[in-house]
Amino acid sequence: MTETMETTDTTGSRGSRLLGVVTLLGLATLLLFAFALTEPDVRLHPTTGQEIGQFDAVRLLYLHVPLAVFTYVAFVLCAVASAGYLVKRTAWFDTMAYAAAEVGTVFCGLVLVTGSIWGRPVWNTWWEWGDVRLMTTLVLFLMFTGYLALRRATVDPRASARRGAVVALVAVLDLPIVNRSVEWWENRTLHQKSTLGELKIQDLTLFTLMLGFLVLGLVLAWLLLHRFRVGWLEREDAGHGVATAIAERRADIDEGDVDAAVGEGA
Amino acid sequence: MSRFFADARLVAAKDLRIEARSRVLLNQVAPFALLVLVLFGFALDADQRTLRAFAPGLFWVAVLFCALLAIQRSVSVEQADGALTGLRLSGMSPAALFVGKASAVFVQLVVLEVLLTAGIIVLYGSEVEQPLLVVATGLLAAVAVACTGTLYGALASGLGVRETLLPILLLPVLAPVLIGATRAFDDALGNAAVDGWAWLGLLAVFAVVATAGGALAHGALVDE
Amino acid sequence: MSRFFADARLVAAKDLRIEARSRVLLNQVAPFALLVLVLFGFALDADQRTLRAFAPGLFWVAVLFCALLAIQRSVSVEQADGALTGLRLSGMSPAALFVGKASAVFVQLVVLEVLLTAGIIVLYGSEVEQPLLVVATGLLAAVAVACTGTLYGALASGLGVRETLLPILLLPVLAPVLIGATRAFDDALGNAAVDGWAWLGLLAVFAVVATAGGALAHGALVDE
Amino acid sequence: MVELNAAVALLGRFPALTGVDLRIEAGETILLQGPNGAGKTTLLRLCAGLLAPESGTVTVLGHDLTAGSERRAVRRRVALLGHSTGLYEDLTVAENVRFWARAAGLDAELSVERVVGALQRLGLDDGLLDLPVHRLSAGQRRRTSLAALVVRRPELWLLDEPHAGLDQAGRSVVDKLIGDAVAAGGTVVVSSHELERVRTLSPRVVTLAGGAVHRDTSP
Amino acid sequence: MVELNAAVALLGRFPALTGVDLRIEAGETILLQGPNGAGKTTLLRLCAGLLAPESGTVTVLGHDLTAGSERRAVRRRVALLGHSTGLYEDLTVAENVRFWARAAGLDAELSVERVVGALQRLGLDDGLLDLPVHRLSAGQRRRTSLAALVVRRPELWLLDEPHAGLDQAGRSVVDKLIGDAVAAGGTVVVSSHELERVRTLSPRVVTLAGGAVHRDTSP
Ligand code: HEM
Ligand SMILES: Nc1ncnc2c1ncn2[C@@H]1O[C@H](COP(=O)(O)OP(=O)(O)OP(=O)(O)O)[C@@H](O)[C@H]1O
Ligand SMILES: Nc1ncnc2c1ncn2[C@@H]1O[C@H](COP(=O)(O)OP(=O)(O)OP(=O)(O)O)[C@@H](O)[C@H]1O
Ligand SMILES: [Mg+2]
Ligand SMILES: [Mg+2]
Repeated sequence: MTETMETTDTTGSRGSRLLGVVTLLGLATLLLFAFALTEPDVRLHPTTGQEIGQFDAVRLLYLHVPLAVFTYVAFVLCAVASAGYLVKRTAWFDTMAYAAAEVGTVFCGLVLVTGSIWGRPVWNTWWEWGDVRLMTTLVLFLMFTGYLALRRATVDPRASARRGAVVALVAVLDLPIVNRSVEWWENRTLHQKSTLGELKIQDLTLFTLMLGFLVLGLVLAWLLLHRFRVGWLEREDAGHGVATAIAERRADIDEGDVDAAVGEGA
Repeated sequence: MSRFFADARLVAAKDLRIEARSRVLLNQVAPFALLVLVLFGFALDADQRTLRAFAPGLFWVAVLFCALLAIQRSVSVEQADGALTGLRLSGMSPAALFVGKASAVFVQLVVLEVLLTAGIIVLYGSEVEQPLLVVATGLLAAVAVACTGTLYGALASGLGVRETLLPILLLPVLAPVLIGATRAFDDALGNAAVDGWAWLGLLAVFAVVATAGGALAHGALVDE
Repeated sequence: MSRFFADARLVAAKDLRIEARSRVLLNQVAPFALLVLVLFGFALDADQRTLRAFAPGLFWVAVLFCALLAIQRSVSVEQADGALTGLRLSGMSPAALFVGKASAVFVQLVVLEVLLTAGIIVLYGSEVEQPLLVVATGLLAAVAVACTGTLYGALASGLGVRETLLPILLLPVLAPVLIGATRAFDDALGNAAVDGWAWLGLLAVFAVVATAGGALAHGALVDE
Repeated sequence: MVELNAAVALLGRFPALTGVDLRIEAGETILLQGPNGAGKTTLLRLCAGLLAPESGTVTVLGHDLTAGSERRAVRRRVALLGHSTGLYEDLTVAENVRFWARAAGLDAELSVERVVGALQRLGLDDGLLDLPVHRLSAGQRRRTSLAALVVRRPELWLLDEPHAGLDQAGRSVVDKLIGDAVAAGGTVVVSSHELERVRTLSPRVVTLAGGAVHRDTSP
Repeated sequence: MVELNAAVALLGRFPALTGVDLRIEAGETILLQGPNGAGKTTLLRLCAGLLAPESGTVTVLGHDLTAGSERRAVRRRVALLGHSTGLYEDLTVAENVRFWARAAGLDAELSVERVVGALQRLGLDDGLLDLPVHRLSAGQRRRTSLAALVVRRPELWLLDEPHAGLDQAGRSVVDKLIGDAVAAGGTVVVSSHELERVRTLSPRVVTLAGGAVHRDTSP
């Protein structure tokens, strides 16, 4: 009994603790590179000679872009797991879908926040209406907020899983639109097109960006792992709870009470 | 197959009959729709020209809000006294049930759209330049909203918090319909030089996906 | 008198506790509020400047729609299982009941307004130039909406069609609040050269009348 | 205590009571029976001051219920158990009963004591107290609803099918409640379809039919 | 016909059934009793295919209800009378019964005939047929709800407190319905708190307690 208590006390294991340490160290390194070691974006205007560019704002690149990419990863994972649930109806898929949706929503929220903060100096506005990528990203965020609200509002775990899966499969249809929007609506967006392929950025910038991908990937994995375990333990706990509850319920039966309740034996 | 359509018709007829009895659409949703138009007028405090420029968007926002009411009602009719359990026990296919409920909502939405069109013509001074585009947009958007709404109504049904949960689930999904239909109306009302028929294509795709997907997914929800 | 306030507090505490249990405000009405702002953005398809100009009006339309949800919920809590009959039999004064229910709605509205203010700052690029005016307008309008809404909620309660009836009863009555609060925000957000404080006066009068009138009339409705 | 003369009550336009003549003395227990739709529920609601009589006179606890203010006054002195249970789904059993105790004007201490007593009497044991009402079975809800009445200690009890949905133990509890209410000087009107059960409670059975008193076995 | 082995069913996370073992033969009538909250309603819903068993096996009319598709298949072959009546408030009594007949797949002519028969059997006379359901009394609603079941002529009847709210005439009608159903080869499970009444229907009484079969007076 005490042993199970110990293992259910924490969502970590030696491996995940190691992962956690690496992730935290990675985050610190990333922040160091992003906010201290890399240069701000300053160029001289070819004719006037004024200083132009994004200055320090460009440092958000190292967070914003990896966050966006891993939002995709999380939501795709959620959709795949949801589909898996609808086919197989096993708890594993459902727990994974819920975990991925929650972590993905946090990431998506951070994309919006970093994007807004970046947009303020660069586009001179927090938010740009009519920018298709921004709007589709926001819709994505809202749909998964709805997903989470639905899951929290449903007590019956089966109904919650089933309904959530349907919502996730609908919501994920927005992903390709977010990704392709800058191409489809070229003239309707301030937002950067996909430029990562044709990188002509200086070495340190490139390195930091790659570091960003690595580190945020670790963050995603770490969060997912823990969120999944929390979900799993909750479920197991509920399972144990059911076993205990069944035992309690059956032990609670009192012959005399039952007879009184059905009007016998008196 | 004929059982399928018979069942769908049965359900749609039942919902429309309840509608006709309680007069909710006529006495309440319709005035609400007009009210929303008037409120926008107040809120924007704008001259006719501005209102006219924004008429397509306001029109479709008003349609969405009214659609929310119609769908809430469509769900609560089944929920109020546990009729949904009866339907689940009736052996009716969930797809037929879906088509039936969605059709009834569709009919109501079309009525509302006609009314709101009259509303923006009178209140905002809009002019219909391409009637065909207006009709096509109205019909396709109504299909899209009715099907998506019925599916999401089933998602939110049985939860104590349905009234508030449904809007936040449904509205983001309907954003493409709002945008597509607004652009199409922009063209049809001569407000902006966009290609309304192209946007109509988007609506058509959405409507088809919503109908097919809804009929399939409804089973997973209603029939547990 | 002390019984009066004790009863009002009892009712308000009960409603807020139900709120805290079901998390409807946090998980659903609040996202809905933001959604409404986003939908307007889509529908007006406007640049930041236009949206900023219309921000006050859109803000208050959004508040009204959210208020509708909050009031629906406040009514349906009493209706769901006939608790209202219990309250009528409890000997509690209808005015105390009114104050209690309206206070709970008021608290929720204030939370929503804070959220929506953040929303228009981020999404529409509004800037708060006169914080005091914003706060005063927000509070007075919340009182006005909560009181009028609670009264009209009682009017519509017990009718099968409440969900759809309430909006059309309530929204026209709240038109002055919408206009007054919009003008006051126009001033407070630096959008237009109007005298916001004068409009605040209108709101104050409305709020006082709604509170007093509501407390009086509620008896006639609830207590039949 | 309760006196109706040619009392007519409308539901919408339907005359659910078509002229009821009835006199109930203080401390009496009367049983109300009659076919479905006879008007039992309507009669109880009328006596509780929830409906206005269309014509005739209705006097309850000295209040003449033709006047709105008198109907309001009488309400706090009666307790009505109706077909619906009047509970808040998201609050727990204990919270519900506590709320209704406080709403009836009991002060905090008194209500705690009475609430505990009422919950015990209705056999709502500790395991149930912290469950939200939406997780109760039909009979458990009904018991909670009865507990919320018991805390009020009213002068006139109007019970509409109080045994419905309860198990045998619950039924005995209700019978005992009624006995205690009468012992404490209360007056009780019980409507029921289960006459075998209820007839032990009192010799006086009033049969309604078509919205009027059809037979009255006054002692 | 119906066979449950160690069947567990959850409501949310609460084990409403904690391991039910029960076997019912075709043509049998069994009476289900037990304290409030024992799990009677849950057992009936489980047998109707409305709930998935958490563990154990449930076989009804040859369908193994652990599979979703089988649950779907069994539903159309059973009839369940629940605590709520499942009627549309704004439709009339006749319209409601007609709708449920058609929804069960009866064609137009057949359903007319059966609807008329069912309404008559339940004692819903002409005056009531065109009333919208929201204007009915509690017992009248219940009768309408029963009429909507009767038209289906199911193989398995699951009746949750069918006598509740009915007057004496209504109770006899229900008893007769059950008798007729059995005579026509149906199987009937009746939950009830009114044993004196119900015991004449069948010698087999199953007592539930704590979500399991506590006693079974199999003949
Ligand atoms: C709230 C505002 C913003 C949102 C919601 C947002 C959203 C996104 C998303 C979803 C992606 C991933 C696109 C993909 O790879 O498919 C992305 C990538 C990117 N964003 Fe943003 N963004 C915002 C603001 C900004 C701003 C202000 C800038 C800089 C001026 C910016 C620069 C970039 C860049 C450079 C990429 C990588 C593009 C690529 O090569 O794929 N974003 N953003
Ligand atoms: N809202 C209503 N509008 C019109 N008529 C109604 C309404 N509610 C009930 N009635 C009618 O009033 C009559 C009396 O109803 P009431 O509920 O008092 O009967 P009851 O004796 O309590 O019956 P039951 O034993 O079925 O509960 C019934 O015939 C019914 O049809
Ligand atoms: N939605 C729910 N969530 C969790 N537990 C529930 C829920 N509904 C009922 N329960 C619990 O399940 C148990 C069985 O309920 P059920 O309705 O089957 O009882 P019952 O035997 O029909 O009782 P009654 O005679 O009161 O109708 C009860 O103890 C109840 O507290
Ligand atoms: Mg009655
Ligand atoms: Mg039950």
